[in-house]
Amino acid sequence: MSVLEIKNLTTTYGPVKALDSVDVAVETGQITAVLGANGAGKTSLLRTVSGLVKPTAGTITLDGTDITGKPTESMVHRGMAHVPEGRGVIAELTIEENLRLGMRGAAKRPTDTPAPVRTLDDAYQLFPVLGDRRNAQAHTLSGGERQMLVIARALLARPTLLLLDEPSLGLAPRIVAQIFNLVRALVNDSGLTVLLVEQNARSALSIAHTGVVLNLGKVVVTESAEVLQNDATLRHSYLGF
Amino acid sequence: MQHFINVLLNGITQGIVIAAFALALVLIFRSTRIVNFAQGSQAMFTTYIALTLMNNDFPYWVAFLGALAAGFIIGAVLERVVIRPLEGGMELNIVIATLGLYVAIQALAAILFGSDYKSFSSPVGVQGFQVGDLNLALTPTSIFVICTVGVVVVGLTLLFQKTQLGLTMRAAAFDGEVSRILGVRVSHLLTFGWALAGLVGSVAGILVATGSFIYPSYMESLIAFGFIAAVIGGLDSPIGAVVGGLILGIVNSLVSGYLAPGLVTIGAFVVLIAVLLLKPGGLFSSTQARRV
Amino acid sequence: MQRLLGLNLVRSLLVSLGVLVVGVLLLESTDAYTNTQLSSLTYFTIAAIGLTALTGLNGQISLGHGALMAVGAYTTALMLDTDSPLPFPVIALAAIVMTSLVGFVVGIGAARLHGPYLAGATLAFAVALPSVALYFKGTFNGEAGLTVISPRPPEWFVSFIDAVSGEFATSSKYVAYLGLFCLVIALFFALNLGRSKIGRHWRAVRDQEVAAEIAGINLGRTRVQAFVISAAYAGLAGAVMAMVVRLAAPTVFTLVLSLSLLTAVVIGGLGSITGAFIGSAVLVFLPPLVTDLSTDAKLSDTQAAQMSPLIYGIVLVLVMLLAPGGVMGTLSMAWRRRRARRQLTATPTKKG
Amino acid sequence: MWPGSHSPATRQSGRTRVTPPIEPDPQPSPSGGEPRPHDPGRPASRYLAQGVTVRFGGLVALDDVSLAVEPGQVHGVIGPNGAGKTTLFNVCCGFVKPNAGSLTWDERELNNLHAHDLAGLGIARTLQGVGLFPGMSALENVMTGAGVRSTSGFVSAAFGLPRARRDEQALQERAMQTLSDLGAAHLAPRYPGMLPYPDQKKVALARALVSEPRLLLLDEPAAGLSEGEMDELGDLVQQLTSRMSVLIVEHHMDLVMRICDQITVLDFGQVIARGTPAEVRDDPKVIAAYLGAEVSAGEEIDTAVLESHGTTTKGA
Amino acid sequence: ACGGGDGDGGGGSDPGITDESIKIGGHFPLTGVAAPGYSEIPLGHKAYYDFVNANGGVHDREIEFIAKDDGYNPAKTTEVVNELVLKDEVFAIVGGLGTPTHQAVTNFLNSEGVPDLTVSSGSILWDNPEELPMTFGWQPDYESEGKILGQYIAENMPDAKVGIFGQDDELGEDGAKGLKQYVEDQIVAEVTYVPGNTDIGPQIAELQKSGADVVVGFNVPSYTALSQLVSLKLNYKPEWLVSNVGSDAGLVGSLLEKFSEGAVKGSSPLTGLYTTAYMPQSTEADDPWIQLWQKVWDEYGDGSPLTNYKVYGMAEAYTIVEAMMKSGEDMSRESIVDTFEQDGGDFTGPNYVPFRYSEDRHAGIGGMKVVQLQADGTTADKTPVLKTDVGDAEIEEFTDSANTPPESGIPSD
Ligand SMILES: Nc1ncnc2c1ncn2[C@@H]1O[C@H](COP(=O)(O)OP(=O)(O)OP(=O)(O)O)[C@@H](O)[C@H]1O
Ligand SMILES: Nc1ncnc2c1ncn2[C@@H]1O[C@H](COP(=O)(O)OP(=O)(O)OP(=O)(O)O)[C@@H](O)[C@H]1O
Ligand SMILES: [Mg+2]
Ligand SMILES: [Mg+2]
Repeated sequence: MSVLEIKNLTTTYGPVKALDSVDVAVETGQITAVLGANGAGKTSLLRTVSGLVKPTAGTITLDGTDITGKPTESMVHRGMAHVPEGRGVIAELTIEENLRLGMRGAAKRPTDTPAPVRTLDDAYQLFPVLGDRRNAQAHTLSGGERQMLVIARALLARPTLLLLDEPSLGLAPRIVAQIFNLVRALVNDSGLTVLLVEQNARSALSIAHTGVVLNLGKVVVTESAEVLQNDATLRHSYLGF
Repeated sequence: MQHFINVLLNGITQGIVIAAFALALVLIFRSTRIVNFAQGSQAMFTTYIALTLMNNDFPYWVAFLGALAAGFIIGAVLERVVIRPLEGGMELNIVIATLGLYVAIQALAAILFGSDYKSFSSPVGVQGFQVGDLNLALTPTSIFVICTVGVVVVGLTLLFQKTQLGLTMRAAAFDGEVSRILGVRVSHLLTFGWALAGLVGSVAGILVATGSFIYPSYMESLIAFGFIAAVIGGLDSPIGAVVGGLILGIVNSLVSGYLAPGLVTIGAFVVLIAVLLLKPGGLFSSTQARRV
Repeated sequence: MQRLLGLNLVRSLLVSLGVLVVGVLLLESTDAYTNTQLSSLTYFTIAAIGLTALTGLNGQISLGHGALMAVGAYTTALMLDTDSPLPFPVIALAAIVMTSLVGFVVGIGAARLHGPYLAGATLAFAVALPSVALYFKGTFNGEAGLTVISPRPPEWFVSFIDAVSGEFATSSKYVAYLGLFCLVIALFFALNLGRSKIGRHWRAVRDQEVAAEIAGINLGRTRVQAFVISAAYAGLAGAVMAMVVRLAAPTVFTLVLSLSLLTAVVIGGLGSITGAFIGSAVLVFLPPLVTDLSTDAKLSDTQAAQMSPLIYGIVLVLVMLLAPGGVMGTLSMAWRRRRARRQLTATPTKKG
Repeated sequence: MWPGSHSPATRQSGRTRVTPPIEPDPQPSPSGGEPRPHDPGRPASRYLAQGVTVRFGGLVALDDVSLAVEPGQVHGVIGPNGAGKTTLFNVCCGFVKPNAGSLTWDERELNNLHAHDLAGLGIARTLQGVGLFPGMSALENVMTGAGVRSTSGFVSAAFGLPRARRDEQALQERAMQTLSDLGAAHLAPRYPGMLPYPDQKKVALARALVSEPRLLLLDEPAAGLSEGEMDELGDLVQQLTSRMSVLIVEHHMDLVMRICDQITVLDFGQVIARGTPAEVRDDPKVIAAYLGAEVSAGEEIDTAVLESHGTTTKGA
Repeated sequence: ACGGGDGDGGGGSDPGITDESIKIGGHFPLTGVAAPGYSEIPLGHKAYYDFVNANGGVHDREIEFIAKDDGYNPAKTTEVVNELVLKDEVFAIVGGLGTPTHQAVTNFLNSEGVPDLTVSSGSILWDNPEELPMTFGWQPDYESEGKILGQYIAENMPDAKVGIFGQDDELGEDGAKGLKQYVEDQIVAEVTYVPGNTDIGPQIAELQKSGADVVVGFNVPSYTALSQLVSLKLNYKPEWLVSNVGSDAGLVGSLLEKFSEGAVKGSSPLTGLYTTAYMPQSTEADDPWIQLWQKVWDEYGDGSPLTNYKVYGMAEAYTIVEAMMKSGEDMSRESIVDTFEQDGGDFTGPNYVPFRYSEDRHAGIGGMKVVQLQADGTTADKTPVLKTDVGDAEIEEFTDSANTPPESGIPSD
């Protein structure tokens, strides 16, 4: 069954069509990787799903409910968490305050959803540097440390659907691996569903179940990750490796 | 000795009123990152509402609460009708819009309530205390004013530092988009921020008026001083606003009492520049953001 | 020809001359009262151009330009207050230099400040400076201020006006012409600077200070430079204002003047010189217009007087709501949109 | 009154005090990397950072770090997040004043370096974001990068004198040339906000290159680029070495390993390894602190390795 | 009345005057900080002109009066006076209010040859026939008032320690200058306030510290109220003498009413305060002049109570109408100025002491009396009517009996 069904979705910025009749179905408990060149519309897709951008056409269904055009604020309570592109920390707040904001999302969620990151301590265990600096303002963090903060904050919301926009951006290879592992472990252990946007197609496909390739706002390929990884023609023409 | 004490006391009472007004400016700044020039006009208008209530034989306290309610509502309405559509555009545009409101509301008050002086009585008396031979420039009204501002500051500080609501308000002000992703109802909070500022502004308006008299432009001098105090305090922190207000009030009083009353505004300028040269973000600003 | 037009010098000269010609035509074709309004427009526009350079190009907010105008105006008043005053160009230059010096000092402080902190500091400057006139009564004559005897129109001017319109040149008219000349010169320099490397560096600092710094632009120095230039404009505007108002007094240079300048710059369209013209025109012509309309509508003088700020305030809010880019911003946006639409409709026909 | 620009000479005699050459400390000199053959067209300047220490409050972001960028080389700086790489960059270009340590360029010590002195010294840097000027066309953006080189001053600008015009024209031509060198000539009239991310990066790079620097500092230039674009970037950087040295911070190991001549590895603000890519890649300390097991196609991730390393905390 | 020298100055040739109408105007702060109080003065003018118009006008001409708002800002004064003179083409400017504001336009008015009559300010600047031949003051100058108050103190409170509380402009300065002529050695403190800054605590504290037991205030009414409030706060109870400008008993009293704790019920909070009067005040309901003003205001006012500001406006208007009447049917700008210079000294308005108008003086009312406010709100005379002038002019008793208003309420020609 698909948690998230995107049908015929079109999003425009003035004259620019960032998404053009996009259809994506995200299966429960799976990782769906959205790939594509720069400017393909990946970020726009995530932003439209979480309501930051209003689509011009199409529908988005979450758990059978139509959420098209619903306010972003309500998404957290529906079990969606979004890691935005480019380190969306609230720079003026402390690290702990950022995390506490993440926990608000969990407050209205059923407590029985399995989640490995439930408390601030869990988050600090995951990324110890955050614990060390918990009372520092987030703008003092390095680029990678901010990325960790954003990911931890999203997990604290105990989501059932996680939207990840380039989580590996600016992270050291070891941390990338750690995060990818963590995501996969979450999917396996607690039934989390993930919509993952990545530039690093190779790594993304290594943990994804399905790959969706966007080009100029259109879905050009929807295939299982295995097929995509193994089909050299597809890889070369769309993913450049 | 008596003179010094009285100049100081006078500075404190003046300062605390400036602080009350600066608090309202800080609240707006926290929620919208702009300076609301209409704040003084809003406060003036709600004070007229209070006066109208009092003239219709409502007791002071009812009028006070009435003005607070009116301030709250006016703040919310202005945010929804004027400020909201401008958000996301240039900050200067909002500033100019608040300048427009400042002028328009003042004119409206003159039309509705007349432009003559009206006295605004105090619930607790305006005669100074006497301690032995010492005549203190302190009246029951001053004490009432100081206590009221104290309550407001403590309340606001608790709200912002200790409550979830305060945290989400700050988050909404700093980064609307990220806050929305985290489930914060940003638009409601911004309206609430303006409403709360309107309420605090009304408090300032009434406190200035209490035991004195009002006319449509009676808050005018407070706009500049309130703004300067807020900047001295760092624009971001309620405590900063109070400290800024007190510093300004005391400096003004000392300059007036020991140098020349004509130098008051220059004194204020010098204090502000001195503070900003030491700390370009004001006294209570957090450290400068990392740039790269 | 193309090459000639490409030269900044030639382009700015043409525009400035155009404004001069239009200005003379306006002055000679309108009645004496409109003439005085036009002289107000000249000083207002000069100051607005200076402020639009500072705020529009360099991104610094100033709520203190009214006070800088005061420096220019007082300098002018003091220099005219002798039996044989120096010629106006010298006085204007002195006003510019004095104001630039003050602007330099303020600018050094301002260069470290940002947004609302800068606004607060300049606002404090605006309320503080008039007190200097109150304190040094001997020189500045306190609250009453210095009266300015407008210079007598020289012979050649009288005969020039006589030749143009066959009318007698009053000193008001002479002042209007002086204002116009100052405006044209101010415009000429503004056009050149805006299009030059200097203007580009100002915008760079406004847009992305870190990147500007890396590109070798000294942030502090550039900000001070912009502030000084802008102050020079305010000084010239103050000199003209002193002659138009015939007085330099603290009550002339209130905070309201500074705020009006900022308002003019924003409602005209931030960063645009044409916008500075339009915004100034709105501020000069709108209030009397509203008062007149209200009086025509049988309101009492007092009510009419109160209508003027009411309508003015509402207009400000409405302009911001309906035309957030100011007049010029909105026009150019509409034009760009129209062009884009035309391109969109043009493409299919090409294909077909 | 306000000279709008300065020749490099005035700039150096300005705020940056240039002291006579000092003998560089031999310690940080590279251990391996074969220096490229020296020919007259090649850059000859060496950038040295010695004993750089930076503290933020109680936190030691850099602890006695030294590094040498040899002429014409690409020098990589890698290390875990928060290791101090960006801070080191910021020291190198004057945004952060080190608590201790010295910088040497062109055999002269840079005292009290200010960021705006860089361009005059022949050093350019890109920002971790993109940092373009949104209110200017791409061409103007690039022209700004070379502004300090033009000599016409305030007066000629104010009067619109032909001299200023000539300068502007020359500048414009150079900016155009730099854009076309990067294959981005078509972007010239467009505004950054309307450009796709890789194009913005190109403009930013052109802005850095237009001043013809002899040292280029690149902070995470490949972030957000696809693999194909990353390859292009690598080629480009390698071409640049004929004209300048490059100091690069990057987390993409493929790129780093391919283009760097020398690599310095930071961890907790200290240099834990340095050498050629091959040396560094196999250094167990580097693997433990930074590389871990890289995720690659078809390969099962060795979670055990990761967990056993954990993420160590950092002394504050 | 005598016409201009040329004799051909027909009514039609000057701007603003036709066979049916005379257009006049003035500038007043109708909005802004100075509006409270002052904005009522043009209402008084208007009501009186309406009354005159309803009773046949001036030589069959209707008076059309335009009040323009200058917000007490000289830059705006210039604008609106330009508008009045150049666009509305008024015959004369009347009652222009404020020293810095009006100062901005005197040169213009004089060079344009526009009569600039009854300036609403007690500055001595308007008395300058050489350079400002068209400009005429109206109310007594502040210096003369200071002298009269000074003499009263010197004579009646010779041991008092005197403090001065003055506005930081010519009101405070000229007043103090006059005062010091008589009580220089009694003065123990002199403080000033800047209009707009309502924090006068330090100044009053300074007066208290100096031990002044008599304080003379040269200030506007709002600052009288403020100084009373601050004194109350400091338990400071000197004798107060306040210049006429600031002693509007009706206004100040109503402002203070609510704060006068423990005062005898119904008594004015200003009881005992000394001030001066140069014409009957609105509280003197029995005075024939006040009865006239009351009648005019009831008929042509806006229904609000009669205040001293409105009385002031009507009295100025009376002077204007009287001058117009006396200028005759073929009035011109030149002839009305002539009337002021020739007949101005004999104008028959409510002022106790005549105007000092003549060919070489353009100063207004030449004297006043010192009065004290009583508990019932009326005033008691403390001196006879005194006549004096600026500089070292003597203070003399003025014994001529006061004018009474004409039956019709309109001055005759
Ligand atoms: N706010 C915006 N206004 C106008 N155009 C936009 C905006 N955001 C994105 N676009 C345009 O929409 C298209 C899709 O952008 P999007 O950011 O979704 O791509 P992406 O696949 O996420 O790219 P990247 O890999 O660079 O993150 C691009 O052409 C981009 O320029
Ligand atoms: N202004 C500051 N105040 C406090 N701490 C700071 C400040 N700037 C940087 N730091 C800290 O110093 C350390 C080094 O930061 P730096 O940005 O140099 O790391 P980095 O190596 O660039 O990391 P990344 O790869 O994540 O970008 C980090 O722990 C960071 O949080
Ligand atoms: Mg993206
Ligand atoms: Mg970094």
